[in-house]
Amino acid sequence: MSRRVGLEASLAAAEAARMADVDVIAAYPITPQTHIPERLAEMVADGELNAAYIPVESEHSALSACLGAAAVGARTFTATAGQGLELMHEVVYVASSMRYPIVMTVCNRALSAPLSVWGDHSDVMAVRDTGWIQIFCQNSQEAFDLTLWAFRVGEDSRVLLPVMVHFDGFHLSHVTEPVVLPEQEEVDGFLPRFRYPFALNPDKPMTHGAFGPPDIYSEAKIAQEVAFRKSKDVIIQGFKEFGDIFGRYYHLVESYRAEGAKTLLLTMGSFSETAKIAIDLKKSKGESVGLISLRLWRPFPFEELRQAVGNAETLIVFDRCISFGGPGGPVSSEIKSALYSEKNRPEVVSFIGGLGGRDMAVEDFEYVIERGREIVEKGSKELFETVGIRGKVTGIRG
Amino acid sequence: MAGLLEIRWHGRGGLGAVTSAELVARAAISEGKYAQSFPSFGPERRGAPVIAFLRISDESIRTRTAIDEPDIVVVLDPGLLRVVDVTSGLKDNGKIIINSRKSPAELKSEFGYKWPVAAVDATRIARETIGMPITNTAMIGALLKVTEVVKLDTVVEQLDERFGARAKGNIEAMKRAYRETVIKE
Amino acid sequence: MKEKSIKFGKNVVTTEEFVAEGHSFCVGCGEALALRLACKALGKDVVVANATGCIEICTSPLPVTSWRVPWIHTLFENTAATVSGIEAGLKILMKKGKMPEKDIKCVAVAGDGGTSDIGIQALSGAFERNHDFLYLCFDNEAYMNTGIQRSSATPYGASTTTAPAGKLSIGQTTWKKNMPEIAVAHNIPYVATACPGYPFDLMNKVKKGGKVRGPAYVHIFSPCPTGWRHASDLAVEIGRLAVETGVFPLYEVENGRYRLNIDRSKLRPVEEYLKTQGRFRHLLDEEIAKIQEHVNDEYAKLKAKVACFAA
Amino acid sequence: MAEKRLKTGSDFTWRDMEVGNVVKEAGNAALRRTGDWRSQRPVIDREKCNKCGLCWLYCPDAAIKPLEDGYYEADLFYCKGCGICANVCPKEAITMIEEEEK
Repeated sequence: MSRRVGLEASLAAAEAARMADVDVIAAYPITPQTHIPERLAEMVADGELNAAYIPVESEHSALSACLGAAAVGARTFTATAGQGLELMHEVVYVASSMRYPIVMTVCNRALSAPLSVWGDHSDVMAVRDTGWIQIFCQNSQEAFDLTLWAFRVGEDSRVLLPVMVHFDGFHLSHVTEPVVLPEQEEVDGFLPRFRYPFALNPDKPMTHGAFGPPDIYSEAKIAQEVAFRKSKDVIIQGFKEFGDIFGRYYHLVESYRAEGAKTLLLTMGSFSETAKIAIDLKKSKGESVGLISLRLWRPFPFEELRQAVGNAETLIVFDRCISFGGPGGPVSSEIKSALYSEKNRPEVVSFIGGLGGRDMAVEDFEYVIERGREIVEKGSKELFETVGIRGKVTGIRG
Repeated sequence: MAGLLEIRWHGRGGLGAVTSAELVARAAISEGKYAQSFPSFGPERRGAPVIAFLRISDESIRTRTAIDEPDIVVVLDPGLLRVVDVTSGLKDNGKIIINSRKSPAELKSEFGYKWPVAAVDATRIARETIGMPITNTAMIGALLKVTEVVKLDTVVEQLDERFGARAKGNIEAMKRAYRETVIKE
Repeated sequence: MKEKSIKFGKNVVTTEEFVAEGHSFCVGCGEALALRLACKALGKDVVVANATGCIEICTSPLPVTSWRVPWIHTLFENTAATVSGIEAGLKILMKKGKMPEKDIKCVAVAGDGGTSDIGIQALSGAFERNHDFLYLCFDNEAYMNTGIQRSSATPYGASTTTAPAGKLSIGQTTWKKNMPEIAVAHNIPYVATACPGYPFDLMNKVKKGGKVRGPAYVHIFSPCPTGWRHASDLAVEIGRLAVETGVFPLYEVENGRYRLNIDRSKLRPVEEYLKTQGRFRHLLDEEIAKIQEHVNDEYAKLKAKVACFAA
Repeated sequence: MAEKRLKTGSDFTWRDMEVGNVVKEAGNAALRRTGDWRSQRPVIDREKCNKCGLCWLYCPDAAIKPLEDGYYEADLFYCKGCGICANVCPKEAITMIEEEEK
């Protein structure tokens, strides 16, 4: 019988790794991720989890150790945040191109400078093109569910790719809230043992990581791109299987009261829940507005986004990151390009806020919706506008 | 949102304010309610003032922000009253629960609080039950005396689970504070 | 403000505070005391490069700073590389006449994790390239700023949040990485260990390290009430106990030659040191005996090295 | 004279930020009161005190101040009440008293 408990998103992710019977954990502590390696180390120290816990000396080594563990066929897990994700940046590319299904929780955190241990999505955007499957959680239940799902999808022989499970630093990582924990049998029914077909072993010697001369590098990368995009089928299948067993069904793009809405707000991560309250308030005043939030960030859900957008006239995208000197909000630019060739595509308006741990209250989202509509009605030359930042910003031209 | 109670806990680094909020949240959830607890986000330093937040409701809680207008404020250390405005944003029908040797009446006159005040000498209770001036479990008892957000016994289960062998003293601290808390409307 | 000082026997200590009062170190922090003393020894003609960690977080929250000397923080793992750039930059600017000649000491400040884990590669590089800088490692024996996770400097048997004492574990299962010896292995002119329980020894060594032309390394014991689970008034007492029990010997290595600064005829039992701290509370007698044996062995090795250089 | 109050983030709009977030006013964190962290405070008994100054030397917060007459005193704006001064005083002239509710 599953049981309902109060659990922090970080501890829920650690619990999922435990129920997945992970073999190797290599992690370096970094705020706000520390409760994950701490809980896993405690489980190993008390015999609750039979795994090798490698207390590496930096994040660069954390992921590097994970490469080795995955290469010999061990189920491998790590977690990091902000600067840690940056420090392991070059290793992130290697993990995906060597097709090691490592699962990594990222407690999303702002990037230096200035130093900020608080939450935003700038670390996510820095690893956008690294070829990892990337998925967003909105609450602690999802932090548990999507970690299990990540092992299932990443380790599938048709995929064999690493997965990042993103959840907001502090706003989720440090929040205790209800989580339904399943029985071990249910988890074992969903998640088969990891069988890695190319495990390094003297019985069957193989070479991993040979270098790529010019006459073959391109083919290697295109093969990776094709496999990465094809993984979407298994991603969808994984959601279905998960829902059939655990009763919670996830979608690449989540819609909330968006049916036929003239105006749509788009968010990612835990702030989507606060945004839902703003949507309810607007709906109660008879306004035609709804919410869509990207659950799957990579590979980008182009088709599902277009379906979710439908024939909305206005699409307001809320970004928690700045793309300096570029398209303003990185998510808004992806949305614009995804809808570029649509005949009746909506006007896309870009807002940036929630940087470095700044809260977004319900009123802030109501403002974003109202101002977003006003921008479309009256027109504006600004590339993006800000919310919750002291001092008006103007003259930012796209 | 109907039935939503928002509580702000004021303590000091190392005094366990975050733990009290979490224990009550877990108790509420185990009673089938919805709850959410989290610390004021940032590095905690032993001795420095810290804040923890707790929401309890009959419906799922979707707000992902700090609590600016609490229904109840719980103050784990009387020294904070001169240092931090513990009543900032406190709702008109709010309540204040303070660890203090003084009576609610004295506290109300000294600080001019217009809200009902509950007080209990949690420091003394903590010293006599767990041998340390850690007042977080005692102040849970004080909170439950003011509003029965969860049953005492449910919190006892959480204390057993969290403190194991050291649970006895903490349970005693909570129950004594529950008995000795006095309220002045 | 005339340079004022206070005399302690032959030791003269400036009353100038280079890290301002009102910082946000924990109550009773041994590292804050060690930093205060080290800065007094160095004076104002310095540029400090500081790794991410307690010292950095407690002294530099925008928009204010506790630092009264030039100070820079960039990242966690690159302090020695950053200070290499500062040292080379100042030197070439003076050489090319682009700035006036001035004796400015480049100082790197980092914790144990920032030095012997994530920052060791950058440090080894800076030593090998023979940059003229003083590296101060403030060793509180775990990642305290992020919440007491184990580092390679965490002592054997200590319980931390990522090497916790548990049913199957005594906590840290590896012996403390000997960072001073790693520095010595780089054949740099000056290496020393220091402890705030011996303030004048600490200040003399920092001053001496500061005067060295080339790399110098001072490894400073920094008792941490929060992470070691000890009372907030014991940092100095525990610092002295660590030296008197041989857990943290005070010595210098000048151009490879060892010298012991505090040599007690008989070491106090290590148990006297361990029992002052909650992080060791779970240790059984046989584990304490094992630690005692290890301390005796390491102390003997150090004495042997000192002996072979005794003029 | 610069306004004598500890500056906080909310005093700044984005226009007020210094280039590269440089803090040009060295030591401006000295305006931060940490005395409210205390749960106890040191009291120096001048009968026993021999003006040796070790309480000043060993204070992690530089909160012990030398006085004109050679004695020392805790600056309660800063003192966090850790008790190190009482611990190191060779004459046991310093006792820590509970920060009673005033």
